[in-house]
Amino acid sequence: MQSHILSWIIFFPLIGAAIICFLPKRLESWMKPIALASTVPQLYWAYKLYVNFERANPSFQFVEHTSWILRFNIDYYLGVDGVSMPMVLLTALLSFICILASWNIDKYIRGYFSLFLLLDTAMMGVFCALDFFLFYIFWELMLLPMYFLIGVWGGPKKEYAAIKFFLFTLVGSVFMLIAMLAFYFGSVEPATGLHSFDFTILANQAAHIGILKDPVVRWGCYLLLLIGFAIKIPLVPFHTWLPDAHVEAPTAISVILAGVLLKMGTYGLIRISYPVLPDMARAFAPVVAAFGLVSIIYGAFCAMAQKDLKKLIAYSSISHMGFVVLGMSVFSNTIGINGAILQMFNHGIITAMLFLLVGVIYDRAHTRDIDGFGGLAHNMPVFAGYTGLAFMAGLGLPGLSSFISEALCLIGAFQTYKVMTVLATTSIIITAGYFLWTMQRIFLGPMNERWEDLPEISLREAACLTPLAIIVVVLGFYPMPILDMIGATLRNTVHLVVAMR
Amino acid sequence: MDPTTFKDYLFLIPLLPFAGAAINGILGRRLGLRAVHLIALGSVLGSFVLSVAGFLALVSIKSPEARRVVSVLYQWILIAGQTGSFHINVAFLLDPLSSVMCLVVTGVGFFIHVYSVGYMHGDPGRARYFAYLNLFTFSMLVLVLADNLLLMFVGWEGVGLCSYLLIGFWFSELDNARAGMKAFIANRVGDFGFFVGLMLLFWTLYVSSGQAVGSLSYGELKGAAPLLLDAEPILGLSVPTIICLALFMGATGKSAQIPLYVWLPDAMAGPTPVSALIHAATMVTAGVFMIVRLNFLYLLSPVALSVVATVGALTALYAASIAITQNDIKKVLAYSTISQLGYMFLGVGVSAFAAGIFHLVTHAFFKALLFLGAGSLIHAAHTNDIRKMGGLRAHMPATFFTFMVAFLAIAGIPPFAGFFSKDEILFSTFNAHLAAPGLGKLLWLVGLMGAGLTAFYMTRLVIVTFFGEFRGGESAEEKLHESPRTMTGPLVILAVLSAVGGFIGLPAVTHLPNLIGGFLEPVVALKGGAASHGSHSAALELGLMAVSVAAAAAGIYLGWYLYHKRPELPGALRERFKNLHAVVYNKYYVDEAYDRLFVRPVIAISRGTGRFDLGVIDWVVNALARATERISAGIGWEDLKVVDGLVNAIADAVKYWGYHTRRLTTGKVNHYLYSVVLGLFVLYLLVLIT
Amino acid sequence: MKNFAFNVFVIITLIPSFWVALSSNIVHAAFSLFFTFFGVAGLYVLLGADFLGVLQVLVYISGILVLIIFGVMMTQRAQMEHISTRLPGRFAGAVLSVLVFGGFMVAVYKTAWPKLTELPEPVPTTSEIGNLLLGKYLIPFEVASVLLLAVLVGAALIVRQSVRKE
Amino acid sequence: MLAYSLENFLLVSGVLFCLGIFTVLTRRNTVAIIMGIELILNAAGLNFVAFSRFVQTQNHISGHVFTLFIIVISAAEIVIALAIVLSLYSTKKTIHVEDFDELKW
Repeated sequence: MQSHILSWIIFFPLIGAAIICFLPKRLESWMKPIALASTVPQLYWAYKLYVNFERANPSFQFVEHTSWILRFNIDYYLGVDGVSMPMVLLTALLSFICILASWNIDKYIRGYFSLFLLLDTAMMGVFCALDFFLFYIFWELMLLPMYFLIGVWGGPKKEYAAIKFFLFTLVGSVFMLIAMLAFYFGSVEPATGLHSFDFTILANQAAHIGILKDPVVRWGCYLLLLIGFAIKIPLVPFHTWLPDAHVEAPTAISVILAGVLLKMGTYGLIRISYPVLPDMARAFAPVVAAFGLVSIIYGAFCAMAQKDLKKLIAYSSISHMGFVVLGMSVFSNTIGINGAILQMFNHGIITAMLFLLVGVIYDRAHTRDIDGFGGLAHNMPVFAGYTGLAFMAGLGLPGLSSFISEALCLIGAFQTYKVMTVLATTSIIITAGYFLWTMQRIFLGPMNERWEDLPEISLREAACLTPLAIIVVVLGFYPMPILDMIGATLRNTVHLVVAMR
Repeated sequence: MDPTTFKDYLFLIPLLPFAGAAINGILGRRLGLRAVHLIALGSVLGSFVLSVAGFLALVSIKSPEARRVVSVLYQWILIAGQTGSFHINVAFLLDPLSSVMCLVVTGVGFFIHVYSVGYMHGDPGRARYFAYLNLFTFSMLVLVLADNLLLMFVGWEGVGLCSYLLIGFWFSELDNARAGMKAFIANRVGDFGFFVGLMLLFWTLYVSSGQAVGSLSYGELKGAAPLLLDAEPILGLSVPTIICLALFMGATGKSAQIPLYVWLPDAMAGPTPVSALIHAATMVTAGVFMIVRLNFLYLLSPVALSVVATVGALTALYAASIAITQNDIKKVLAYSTISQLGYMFLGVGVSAFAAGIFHLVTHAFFKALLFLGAGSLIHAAHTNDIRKMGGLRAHMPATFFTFMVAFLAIAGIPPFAGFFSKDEILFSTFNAHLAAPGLGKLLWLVGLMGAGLTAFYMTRLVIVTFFGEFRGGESAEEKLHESPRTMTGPLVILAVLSAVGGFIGLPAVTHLPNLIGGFLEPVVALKGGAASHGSHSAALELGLMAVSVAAAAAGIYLGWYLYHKRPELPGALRERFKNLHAVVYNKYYVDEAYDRLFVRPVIAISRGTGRFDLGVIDWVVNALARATERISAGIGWEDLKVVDGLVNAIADAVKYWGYHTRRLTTGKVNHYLYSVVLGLFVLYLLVLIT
Repeated sequence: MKNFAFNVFVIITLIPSFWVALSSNIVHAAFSLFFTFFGVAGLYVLLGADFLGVLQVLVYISGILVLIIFGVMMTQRAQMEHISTRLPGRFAGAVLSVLVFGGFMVAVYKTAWPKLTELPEPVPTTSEIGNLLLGKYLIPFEVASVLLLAVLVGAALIVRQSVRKE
Repeated sequence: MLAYSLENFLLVSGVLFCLGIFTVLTRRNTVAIIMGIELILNAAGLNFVAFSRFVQTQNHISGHVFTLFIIVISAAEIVIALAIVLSLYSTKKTIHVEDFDELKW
C-alpha cells in the first residue's frame, strides 16, 4: 500500500495556513500557536522518515505515484532518496525553529504565518517531487510567499530587495522551464510511449529520443539548467540578490532563505542535471568547479569588507555554498559529493544559527553595523558563547560539523582539481580572518557604554538556538547519521555519471 | 596494569579533561570556586595517573617493537567509493612517543593548573579560565594520542582555538583580543599548509595503492610510505618532499618558527600560566611531535629534513638575538622559547628524533619553571618590565632559587637537564650528513652561537631582576612578597625535574643507558640517528661537550660582566650602536613588515572585492534594470502616442455610442415595447431573407 | 350559408378590435374586447375546434375579460378628467404595426402552405384533446398547473406587499 | 367550394395581431396595453387552430392543445399583469405607462 507520509508532510502546513487564514480577527492571539502546531507533525514525520529510511537502498523510498494530469502524462510522483532525506529533515527542523523565532512579528500576523506555512509546503514539495512538472510547480510556488515575506515585513529597502530577488529567481526558473520542455518532448516512456516528465524515466538514457539525443541540445539544456540553478545557489556572477534579500528580510525569513532555499540550486543539479545529462555533467564539471572556487574566494573577501553583520553572513553563505559546488563537481571519487551534501546540511544549520543570532542583536539594538558594537561579551556572555560557537563552526573549526564537510569537499576535489583545491583551501585563512575580526569588533574589547543595558539572550531565543548548537557539535564528532544516509544514493549517482559513455 | 586491560581505559585520558571543561564551561558560574578548582585539577590529575599507568603498561611489554596500544572508539567518517573506501576512525594510539608526550602534557599541565589556582586568585572569570585550560589539555591529548592524521588535525586546531581563547582571556583590553586573533590566524596559515600536505599524502597513497590505503592512520601510512617514492614529482620536487614541506609549514605555524613565529611574543598578553603551559611546554611542541610522529615520511626526503634543520638553526640564532634586547620578562622568555624550539627542529632535522623529543621534554620542565617564576615575579611586582624590578633575591627566595635552577638548565650547565639535551642535538648536528655537504658543521656552529647567546640573555635576565637594588619605587617595594605555597610548590617540583631531567637521556659516551633514546627506539626506528652515534669516537663527543660548555660559560661571564660588574656599560653600548639596537629591539620590524606585506593587502583586496561587488556586479545588475526602464519608457512613449491614441479613440467611440443608447433606455415601458416589436420585426425580416 | 357565418364572425372580431385600439374611453375598449373574444370563439367553432370555442368563451370571456374590466374599473377613479389615453408617439406605433402587418401578409401569401385539397368533416375533438393532454403533452400540462399555482401565490404576494407598503 | 380558406383566417389573425401591437404601442393606459397583449395572444391561438384545420397531419389536434395552453398562459399572465398594475397604481396613484420610468439605470 503506498505510504502517504510524504503527502502528509508536504501538505499539512497548508492546512495550518488555511486555518490561520480563516480565523476571525478576535482569535488573532491563536494564530502563532496554530502555526507552530502545524509544523510539529512535520517534525514527527521527518523523524519517522529518518528512522525507517533504508540506508543501503540507493533508490527512491516512501514512493507515491498516482497519475495527475493524464493528458500530458504528468504524475503526482513523490519519493525520497539519500540526497533529499537530509534536506527534508533540515526543512522540517528549520521551519519549526523559524516560526518559534518569528514570535515577535506583530504586523499582519495572519498574512505572515499563512505565507510562511505556504512557503514551508513549497519547500517540502520541491525536495520530495520526482516529476519535473510537480517539481517546477513547487519551485515557483516558493517564490510568491518569499516575495511578500521580504516585501512586506522587510527592512528599509525591502521593495527593492524583494523585486530583485523575485526577478533573479524568476529568470532562473524561466531557463529551467525551457529545459523542462526540452526534456519532456525529448523523452518517451518505454511502457506507454508517451512523453514524460518523470525523473526516473528521464534518467535512463534509453528513454531519450529526438532532440534530447542531439548533443547540441543536451549542451544547451545543461547550460540553461546550470544558469537557473546557479542563480539559486548562488554562484558568483549571479549572487547580488542574496546580500540585499538577506539584509532586508526579517530574521526568520533570512534563516529559511539561507538555510533551505540556497540548497535548492545544488539539490536541483544533483536531482535533475546529473542523472539526465551525465555526459554534459562531466563536460561542464571543470567550469562549475572553477565557478565554485571563485565563489569561495570572492565570497570570503567580500564578507571581510562588509560593515553590515547580516550582509557579512550572506557573503559567508556564498563562500560556503562554493564548497558545495566544488565538492559536487568531482566524479572520480564519492568523497567530494558526499562532502557536498553534508556541507549543504551543515551550512543550513550553521547559517540558521548565525541569522538567528543576528536577529537577537537586531531586535535589541536595531542596528547591524558591526563597528557600532564593542565589548558585548561583558553583559551578554551567554549570547557571546552561542555566537562564538556559531562563528567557530562557520570558519570550519575541526570538531564541529562544517569542518568535516569542508574537509571532505576539499579532499574529494583534490584528486582532479589539484591547483583549484589548494586555492580553495586558502579560504580557510580568509574565513577565519573575517569571522574573528567580526567577533573582535562586536564582543571583545572595552565595553561600549551605548549597549550597557542590552538584556541577555531570552529563553525563547535560546530555545531556537540550542537544538542547532547541539547538532553542530554532535555532527562534528559523529557525522555518520547523515553520511550513511547519503552514501548509497551518491555512490549510485556518481556511478551513473561516470558509467554513461 | 597490563596493556590489554589498559586498552579500554586509554580513551579516558583525553575524555577526563573534556568532561572537566564541559562541566566548568556550562555550569561554571553556578558551581562554587572550590568545586571548579577541584574539577579542573582532578580531571588533569586523573589523566596524569592514567598516562603513568599507560607508560607502565608499555614498559611491561617485553619486546620494544610490540609496544603500542591502539583503542578504536568508533567509526568517525566512512565514505564507500566504487572500489576502495575513505574510512577514518576516532582511535587513540599509545606508543612510546605519545606516552612520553602524554606524561609531559598531563604532568607539567597539572603543576600549571595548581599554580593557576594561586595566580588567578580574585579573577572573576576563573570558571571560564579553567574550562579553557581543561579544553586545551583535552585538545593537546587528542593531538598526541590520535591514531590518524585527520584526528591529529582536530587536536591541532583545537589547541589553536584554546590558545586564541586563553590569550584573549582578559578580552576587555582590545590588544589582548587582537593578540589572540593574530595567534589564531598565524596558526591557520600553518594549518593551510598542513591540510594541503595531508590531502596530497592521502591521494598519492590512495591512488597508488589501488584504493587500499584509505584511512590516514599511522600504521597504514608507515606501511605504504615507500609508494610515495615512485609517484611522479610535481614542480620538480619529489612528492614526499612536497608533502613534508607542506606539513612542516603547518609545524612552523604551530611551533612559531621563522616565517610564522610573530604570534608567540604577542601571545604573552594572556595570563602567565597560559604562556607557561601553551607557549612553552605543550602546544608549541606540537610541530616537533608531528615531525617525529611522521618520521618515516621525512626520512624519505633528505631535502625536507635539511630544510627543517636549517630553519631550526636560523630560528634559534635569530630569536636569541632579539631576546637580548627585550625588557619585558615574558617577551624575553617567549623569544627564548622560539630559539629552543629552533634547537628541537634542528635536532629533528638531522634525524636525531630521539634527541629532539628529549630536548622537548627537558625544555618543557625548565621553560615552564621560568614562566611560572616570571609569573610569581609579575604577581609580586605588578609589572612585566625587568627594569622596574631588581634585588628580588631577598624578597622572594623560593622563586629566586627555582629560577636559578632553571637558568642553569637552559644555559646548558652540565649537571642540569638543558645541557644533556642541547648537547645531544649539537652533537648529532655536527656529524649529520644532510643534503648539502658540510651543512651539518655549519648548522652546528650556528647552534653553538645560539647557545652562547641563550646563556648571555638568561644571565642578563637573572641579574637584572634578582640582583642589584629594587628599582620599582617605594610603594611597590612594600608590596613585594613571596608567592603563596600553591604557586611556589609547583616551582620547586619543576626545579627538581629540571635538575634531574637530564639523566633520562645520558649520552652514549657515558655508557649509561640512554633511557629516553631506548624507549623511543621502536617508534623512531631509523637508519641515521642512534647508529651514527657509535661510529664516532668518544673523544670527539667529549670534545664537543667541552666546547658547548665553554660557550655557555662565556655567555654567562659576559652577561655577568656587563650587567653586574659594570652596569653602566650596557647603557653606553646601547648609545654607540643606537640604530642597531633599535632594529633588534623592534624585532627587525618583522611585525610591521608582515602587517604591510600581508595583513593590509588582504584587507585592501577584500575592500576592493567588496566595492567591486557593489560597484561592478551590482552596477551591472542596476544598469540592466535602468536600461530596461529606459527601453520600457521609450516603448511607453511610443506606445502612448500610437497605441494609446488608438485605444482612446475606441474608448471615445464606445462612450459616444454608449451615451446615445443610454438615452434609449428612457425607462418608459412602452419604449421597451417598441424595441421588442422592432426586434421582432428585424428578426422576421432576417428569416424572410435567408 | 357557411360563408355568411364566417363573414359575420370575422366582422364581430375585427371591428371591436379596432375599437379597442383606438377608443379614447378605456371602458368602451374593455367592453369591445368582449365582442372580439366572442368573434374568435365563433371562428374556432367554424374551424371545427368545438372544445376550444367553448373553452374560449369560458376562460377568456368569463374569466380574463372580467378581470380586465375589474382592472379598468379599479384604476378608473383617478382618470375622471378624461385625459387622452393615447400616447403622443402614436404615429410611429401605427407605422410599425402596419409594417409588421405587411411583412406578415407577405409571409402568408408567399409560402405554399401544404393545404388539404378537401377538408374532412369536423369531428368532436374533446376526447382526443383529453388523450393528448394526458399522453404526449403530460409534462406541459403538469407544468402549466404548477405555473398557475405560482401565479396565484405571486399575485397575492405582490398585492399584499404593495398594500403593506403604504 | 368553401368560401373561406386558410389564407383568409391567417389574414384575420394578422389583422388582430397588428391591432394588438398597435394597442400595446400607443395606449397610455397600462390596462389597455394588457388588452393589446390579449389580442395578440388570441391572434396566435387563431393561427394554430386554422393551421390544424387546413393542414392535414396525423395529429393535427396538437394545434388545439397549443391553443389551449395559450389560453392557460394568457390567464396566468393577465393575473400577474393586473396584480403588478394594481400595486403600481396603489403606490404611484397613476397608471400612465410613461410614469413608470424607474427601469432607467
